[in-house]
Amino acid sequence: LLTSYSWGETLNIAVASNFKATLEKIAQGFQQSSEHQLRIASASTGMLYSQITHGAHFDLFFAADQKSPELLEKKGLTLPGSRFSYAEGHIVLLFKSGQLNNTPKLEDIRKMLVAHSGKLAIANPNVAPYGLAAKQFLQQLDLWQDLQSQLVRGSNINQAYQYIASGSLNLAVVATTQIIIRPIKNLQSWPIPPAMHAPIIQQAVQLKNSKSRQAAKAFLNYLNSAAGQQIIRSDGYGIPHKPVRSTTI
Amino acid sequence: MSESDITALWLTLKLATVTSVILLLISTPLAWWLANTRHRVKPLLEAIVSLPLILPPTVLGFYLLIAFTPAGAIGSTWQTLIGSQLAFSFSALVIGSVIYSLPFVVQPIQSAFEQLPSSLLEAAATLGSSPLDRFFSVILPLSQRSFITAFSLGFAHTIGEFGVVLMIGGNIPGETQVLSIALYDHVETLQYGQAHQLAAGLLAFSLILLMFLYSTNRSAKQRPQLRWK
Amino acid sequence: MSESDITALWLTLKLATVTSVILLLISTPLAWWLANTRHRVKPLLEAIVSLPLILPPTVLGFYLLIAFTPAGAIGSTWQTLIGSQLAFSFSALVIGSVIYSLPFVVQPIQSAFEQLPSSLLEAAATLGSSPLDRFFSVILPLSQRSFITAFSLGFAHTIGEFGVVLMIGGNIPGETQVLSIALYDHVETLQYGQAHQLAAGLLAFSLILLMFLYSTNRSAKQRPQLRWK
Amino acid sequence: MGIRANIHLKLNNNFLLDIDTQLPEGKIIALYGDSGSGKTTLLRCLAGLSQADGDISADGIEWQNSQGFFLASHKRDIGFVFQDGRLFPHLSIEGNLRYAEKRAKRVSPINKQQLIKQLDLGALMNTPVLELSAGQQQRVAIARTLLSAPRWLFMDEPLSNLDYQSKNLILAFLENLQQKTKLNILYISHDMEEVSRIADHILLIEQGRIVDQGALIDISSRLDLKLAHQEGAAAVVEVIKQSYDSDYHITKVSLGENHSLQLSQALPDGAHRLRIPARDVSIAITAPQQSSILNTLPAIIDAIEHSDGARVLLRLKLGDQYILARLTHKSLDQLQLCVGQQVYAQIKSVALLSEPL
Amino acid sequence: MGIRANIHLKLNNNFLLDIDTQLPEGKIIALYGDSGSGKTTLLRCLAGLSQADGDISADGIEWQNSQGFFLASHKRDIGFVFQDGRLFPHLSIEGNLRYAEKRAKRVSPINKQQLIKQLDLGALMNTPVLELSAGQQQRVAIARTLLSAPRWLFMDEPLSNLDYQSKNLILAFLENLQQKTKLNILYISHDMEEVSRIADHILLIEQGRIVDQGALIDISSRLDLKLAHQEGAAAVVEVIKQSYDSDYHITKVSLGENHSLQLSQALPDGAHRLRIPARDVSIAITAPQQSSILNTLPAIIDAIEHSDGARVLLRLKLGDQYILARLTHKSLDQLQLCVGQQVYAQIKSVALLSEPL
Ligand SMILES: Nc1ncnc2c1ncn2[C@@H]1O[C@H](COP(=O)(O)OP(=O)(O)OP(=O)(O)O)[C@@H](O)[C@H]1O
Ligand SMILES: Nc1ncnc2c1ncn2[C@@H]1O[C@H](COP(=O)(O)OP(=O)(O)OP(=O)(O)O)[C@@H](O)[C@H]1O
Ligand SMILES: [Mg+2]
Ligand SMILES: [Mg+2]
Repeated sequence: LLTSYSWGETLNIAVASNFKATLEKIAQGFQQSSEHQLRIASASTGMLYSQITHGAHFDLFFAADQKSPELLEKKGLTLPGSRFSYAEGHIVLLFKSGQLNNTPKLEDIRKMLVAHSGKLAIANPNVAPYGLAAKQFLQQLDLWQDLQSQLVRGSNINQAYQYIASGSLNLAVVATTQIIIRPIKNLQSWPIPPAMHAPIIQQAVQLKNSKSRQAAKAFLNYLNSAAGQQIIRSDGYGIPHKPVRSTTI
Repeated sequence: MSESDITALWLTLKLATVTSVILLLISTPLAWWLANTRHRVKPLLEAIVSLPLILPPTVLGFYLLIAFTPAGAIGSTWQTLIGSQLAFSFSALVIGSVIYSLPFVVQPIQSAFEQLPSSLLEAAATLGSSPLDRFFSVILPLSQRSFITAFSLGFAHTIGEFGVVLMIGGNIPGETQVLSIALYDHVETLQYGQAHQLAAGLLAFSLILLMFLYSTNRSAKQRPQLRWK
Repeated sequence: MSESDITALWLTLKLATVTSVILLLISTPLAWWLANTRHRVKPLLEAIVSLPLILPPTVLGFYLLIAFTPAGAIGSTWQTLIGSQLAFSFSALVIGSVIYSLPFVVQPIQSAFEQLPSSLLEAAATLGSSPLDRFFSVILPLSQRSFITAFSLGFAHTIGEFGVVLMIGGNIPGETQVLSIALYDHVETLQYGQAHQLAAGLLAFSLILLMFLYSTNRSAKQRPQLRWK
Repeated sequence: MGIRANIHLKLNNNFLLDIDTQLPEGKIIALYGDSGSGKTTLLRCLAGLSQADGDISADGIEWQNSQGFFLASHKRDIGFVFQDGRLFPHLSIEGNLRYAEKRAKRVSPINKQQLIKQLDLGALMNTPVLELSAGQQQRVAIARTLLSAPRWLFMDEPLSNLDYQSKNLILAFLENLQQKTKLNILYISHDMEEVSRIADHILLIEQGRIVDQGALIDISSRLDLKLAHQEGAAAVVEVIKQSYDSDYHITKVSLGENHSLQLSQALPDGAHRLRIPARDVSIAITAPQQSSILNTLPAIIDAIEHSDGARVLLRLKLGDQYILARLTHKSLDQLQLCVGQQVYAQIKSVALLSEPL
Repeated sequence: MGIRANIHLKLNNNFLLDIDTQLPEGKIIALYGDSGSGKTTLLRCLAGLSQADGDISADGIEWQNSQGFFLASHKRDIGFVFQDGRLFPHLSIEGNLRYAEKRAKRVSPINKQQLIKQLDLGALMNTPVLELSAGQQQRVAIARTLLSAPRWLFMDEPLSNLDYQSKNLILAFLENLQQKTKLNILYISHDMEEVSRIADHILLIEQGRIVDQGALIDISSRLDLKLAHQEGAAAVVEVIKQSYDSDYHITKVSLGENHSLQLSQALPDGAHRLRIPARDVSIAITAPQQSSILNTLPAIIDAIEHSDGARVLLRLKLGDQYILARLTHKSLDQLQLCVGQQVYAQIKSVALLSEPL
């Protein structure tokens, strides 16, 4: 026991709440084959960013956006070259089932949105990348202005999901991963074509003051392995085209 | 401050004012009953009043949201009576804030009522003063200080609260986007400069308001002070 | 309840207890001073005590975090004295919770002190009772009810608080992940079933605790009750 | 018709209030009894402040009955001067008085300015209540209650903290007011002088029960009651004014047919009540001469009772009225006094003070 | 050495306390004055409850001085019986008494059980304070203060709500205690009878100032002071016991060389103090016979003063002491009394009660 203890390291991972469930699955798989310990802390990307810039000791940071890892990199808080895109978010439109056929066309969707008189939940485009994507989708349909008064904005994509999950409204743009992890009854989903919005790239970095470099390397290797990629994909994320190589050391 | 911040400021003031006034109206009879009852159920009720504090605001907000949906207990009644949806409306914010801040308003008033000398109420009654008259002519002036405390705590807590409000309001500009959400957004999007400005403004404004409230209050009783050494 | 939830429960109880006790220790002299001073600065101080309420918890947490970093005012002092980092430690949670819940503890105690009949303190003094003795033998028993209120509000508020705690504590299991964060986490990660369970458990536990607190309290004064009709 | 009360209230294991009484109307009624005998409790029950079981009605109006009807305090036509002042601390003196005026039960028969003058409150009107001395508080409390113009005025030791002179002024004011308005006053006092000066009727209370009650004139000379044996014991008699000597300010009054007394006081025409303290009456076998004692009346010894070690109490019959005299045993023996004997009662005229009847 | 105080305190625009006095040691000192004259305020300043400017020292120990030194109340060797009871509502009676005992300034000279019995508190020991009658509260407050065993005992109308009998018992207890322990008592009362019964020394207060002070014996017979003109006025004299008649329970005492009096009371040997109310003294030109008045003493009229309309006040010299007599103007003229005249003072023996000297 002593040997394994001296051998293993504890890896502190900060993860944006929307990716936490997926990351935990990966962690489970990783720990089965590794002596390293993982400690996963989740919060909103903005909060984690604040914590990191104010001295929180994390080894890896899985953000829900591209911006915060970039900023950290600029500030020189990351291991040079460690930033990479680990997942691409997809969004779906959720609506009450029975309104449209099983494979509706875009025109049907647009008509339905025009006819909709209730609220529509999205993540706050000013705050959340998923919200921005939803906004771009609605702009593409030229409905963004018309729907203004009907928009309910969650501070993140999870809150947008909670709005519709609570039954308070029956139209929302949420992340694909959410309806995979936790489907909602009586709702039909329509995957929004990735072409209708800028890609939602979620990036990760390794932090400069990370002490558990062995473990970080091992974990990132597992994440980028076929098994890891499989988990990410099955939870509804895409794998970005050119994943940056895990580490440079 | 941006224009949307100003809209949010007005909305916040409106929410805090309406909420505090409603809180006073609800809490006064409730506190009176709690202060005077000897019913066995009293500790239970006192505990229930404090319960909203126990849940994290967003979680409380989530449950309130479920109750406020047209299918929920409160939401369906509301829809029948008022005809519009409760969730994501200003009314929902008010209800949520009232529930969340209730303990801070009930408690000071209740303890003022409990410490009210019944001898003065008896004197008023023998002078022909009816219960309602007594309330306004004796109870209220003697509990003035605690009402001010209750109002300020309720007001301040409503301004700062954001979890509940965010959840049940849905951050709709001009309707449910209050200042605390705007401030939160600034922090979330790493716009620290704007956040600092807004926070400083909010604090300064609140400080002045609270100071005004507290100084309308009678100064410390002109009672003889014992020397402490 | 999962194992990590149980860890979180213990941590929460520890945090709430430590915080409430520290709050009582700080608030009692502060409330005494506020209740007795006629200094012009009093309304300002009262307003300042209420200020933590005005900022949304996460925003307050953000500013506390800045102060707690090794570069910040409090953080650097702490590092010099204690030798370890303040931010993201249990101590940071305690300090944050104390600041955040201060108004709810100071106010009831202050108003109890203000309503304390000075005549009884005078009587005690002429019987040879020193100030400290008076505090324990007269003031404390007569303000018992308000101390209980103050303690319960502080305790409950610390349990439910999560914005401040999440920001300055950082959701570290076993060290700073308290129950409210765990609950928030469950909701955020869409584990609603677990969230419901945890919320129900938390509510039931708190209800029992609060009821116990409130019923140790003396029952409503055995004073003659005026008939109201 | 007065107050009719049949009530009981168990306050604790040692004390039960158990009252069944009919109080006369338009009188000043004194409640007299030891500390803890239940005087305050009785007034509180009548006022509706404590809830006793049983019936109370006043002037035919039901205040409560045993079927559960209970008229709240503020609907009873009462005023209450409490043993402690109970002034409203958030109001000035003026504010306290105005509080009562606004809620007055009828147009007040009292001139407010005169009341303020009589109670010497003029200089205090804007003083905060908390700055008043105990006596000042008591006077304000009396004024406040009077201004609410009740039909039934309950007063619980209203003058206990006042000096002799203030007491006198207030008693005179009350007597006057009561005479003019036929107000009903229930008055608790421990001071027998105060009681026998102001009261028409007296209620003796012991351990929650009324042990006796009646006109002061009857009760005051009854040797079987504790009252007559107390230090300040005095008999009360009725007299009619005859003449006034303006040189000496001496009034001559007749007591029954054959007796007349001289009082050091001017009096209006008509019937009056005199209080004759037992200690002020001495006995002579022969009519004395050349003494400063102006009043020497033939009387018949009606009863002789031991009072304490050295002293005896005599009840003397003057016409159809009675007075008391307290002597030493030694005098009794020296003068060889016995029941039925004809003697001279010497009464120091200076001690006589009349009350309006 | 007693208390030495030179203090002033402006409470409001109408009232200034301005005291410069030296109080004797080991005495019962009465504070006497109208309502609002500043009695309570003076005691509060002495007790350190109100902060006056100036110096106070007691038995040579400084309590405060004008250089800013101020000894807090709890460090002064005092006890205070307040005008209102001020019992601790969170404690039972027993608890209130124990509170004082625990903090007693010295080993108490009082037997607690006896005190409880004397004040008739036995049955009340476990009663909650809020359930006591006003008089019961006052008695508990007295007991509590006595058990804290102070050297200086301040009492603010401690007996105002008590019946005659309780009053008597407590006064006797206090006198006794004071005699045994040489306790200093400052005693406020409006009741002149109480004052002249218990006090050795008297302080007359008017509008915040001491208008006169001195031994009760001197002050009580001074015609220039308001005291002698009040209704209950009485002179106090010193007497020495001579003999006791056990048949009649009559004690013979001498007043100066040539005068003796008979009291309806047993007395121990030695010197005593007698209170002779002015209203109990009548005047005769010749020695009267066959009267129940046992005491007839030759006296010389020292002064005659008008009291009010009908009455005059006489100061009579008996040996080297003085007593007062109140007569009507009419008697004065009828008997043609004038200053310097030799007359007979008749004193009803029943009225005489002695106090320990
Ligand atoms: N609220 C109460 N609860 C229980 N017992 C009470 C209460 N109030 C009074 N008592 C008891 O009832 C008895 C009568 O009290 P009450 O106040 O009527 O006496 P009182 O005649 O007014 O005496 P005092 O002259 O001392 O004021 C006392 O023995 C007292 O202890
Ligand atoms: N706290 C105070 N502030 C201002 N004035 C006061 C205060 N307390 C008393 N006074 C005033 O001081 C004067 C003296 O009051 P004090 O209580 O000493 O009178 P007292 O002689 O005890 O009268 P009483 O016999 O009525 O109790 C009064 O005129 C009163 O109004
Ligand atoms: Mg009473
Ligand atoms: Mg006084």
